[in-house]
Amino acid sequence: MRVRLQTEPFDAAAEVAALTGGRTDVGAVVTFTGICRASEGGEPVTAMTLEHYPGMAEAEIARHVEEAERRWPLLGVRVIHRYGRLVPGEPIVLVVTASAHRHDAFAAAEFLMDYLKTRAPFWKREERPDGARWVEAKAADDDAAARWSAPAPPRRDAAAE
Amino acid sequence: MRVRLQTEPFDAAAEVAALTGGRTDVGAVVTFTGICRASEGGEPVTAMTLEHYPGMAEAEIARHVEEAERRWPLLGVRVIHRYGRLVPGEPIVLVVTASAHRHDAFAAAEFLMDYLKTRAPFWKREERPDGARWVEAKAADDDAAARWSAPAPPRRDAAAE
Amino acid sequence: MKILYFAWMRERVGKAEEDVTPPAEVATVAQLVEWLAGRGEEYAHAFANPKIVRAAIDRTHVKPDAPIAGAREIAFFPPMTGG
Amino acid sequence: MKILYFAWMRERVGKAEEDVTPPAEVATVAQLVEWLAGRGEEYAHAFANPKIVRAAIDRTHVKPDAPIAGAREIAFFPPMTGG
Repeated sequence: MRVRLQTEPFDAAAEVAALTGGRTDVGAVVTFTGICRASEGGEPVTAMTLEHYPGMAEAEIARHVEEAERRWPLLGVRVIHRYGRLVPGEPIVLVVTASAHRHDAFAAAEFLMDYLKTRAPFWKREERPDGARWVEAKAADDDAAARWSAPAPPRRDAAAE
Repeated sequence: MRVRLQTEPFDAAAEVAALTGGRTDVGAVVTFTGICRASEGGEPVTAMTLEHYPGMAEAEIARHVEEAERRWPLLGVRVIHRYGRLVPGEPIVLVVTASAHRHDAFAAAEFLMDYLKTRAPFWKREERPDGARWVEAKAADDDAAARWSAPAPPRRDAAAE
Repeated sequence: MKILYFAWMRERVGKAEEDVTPPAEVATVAQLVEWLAGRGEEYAHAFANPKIVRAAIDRTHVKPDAPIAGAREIAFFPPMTGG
Repeated sequence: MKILYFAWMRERVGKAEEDVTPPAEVATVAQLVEWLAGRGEEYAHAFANPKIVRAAIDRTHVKPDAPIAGAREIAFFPPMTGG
């Protein structure tokens, strides 16, 4: 399964091995791991609960994986997003992209993360010493996602890599 | 050691764990793995030998790690580059960057890879069915490295992440 | 049709889902929001700022002018904060 | 001073390193390249295209006009292909 939503932790190394094991066409693997932090905007965070829209979240992420595959010549993709309660230090999200050349793997991983931040139906509720509150969406994340809205960038010539 | 040159394989998961274990300030970890491919420019490659300049390679990479730390607020960096003979499917290079926010980790990892490709004193010799030959430097790699030569980009406001 | 609420909209409405049968003149998402907002104080609170309410019909993001005819499941939620 | 050669420059010169004592008028990297290229066919071959030869003095990249005075170790190599 290329897209997985789960409460349990993930094993990034196992996902990379599953994408690259036994093949010799992959030249670049980019792995992004998002981790729960103990502070946000200078204020302490003691835990975080991730709510999601079951069914839609999987479908929405899968659509973005397909879009990434249309934009860049990828040889493998994995997206794992956890939900439920997480404490600081715990991993939240994993994106792995594999391609022949590094620029495609980097771009696809950034694209997927920018979209996960703004379009995947997840909502974070932070527990702070003075109570819990829902995290507000950030304009910077919308801006980051918007940069991909232009027509797909020209593919780099693979032979020139 | 943040920069290591070695003949033996590396363990990306162990490097990530060393950077993130026991801390709760890291929100984003980007890992890049470069892998030896079985073909280049449409022609088969049966193996590759990486020659390097001992002493200078370590120093040159360490300087670029320091430059990355000046440009982005990083919480950890690892660069491991292998040398010697490698066959297709074997990992060549590992870059790990850790930061509070994803854009900094992505940018620093791309910066380090672009510089490794063009400024670190390594030379690849490919073995092909019709003989061995030294890999020629690619203009696309010089172009990729050149985009970092402008003054350091403005840091994104961490609170806006 | 089935209506789902997520995050603080779920908390404000006081339920995660419900079945509703809006009158025939409720044709778009925006009209459904207006109709739901009139169903009581908890709904008025949840839909107090329609501009930041996001909607999905049958698990696909839609805009306020999307028609709701034929929809089986309509979800309302705040801007997303995943990743 | 010690001269190092890497990759195909090492192969063409036929050695990885050597100690040389250029005459006093050889003051820059470019002048050293010219002097080395005159030492024999293998050197002429290695330095046939000075434009693509890269140099480092004491393990730091330098340009052709860099002075060599005081250098302990000067390395010559083709454009790098790491990563």
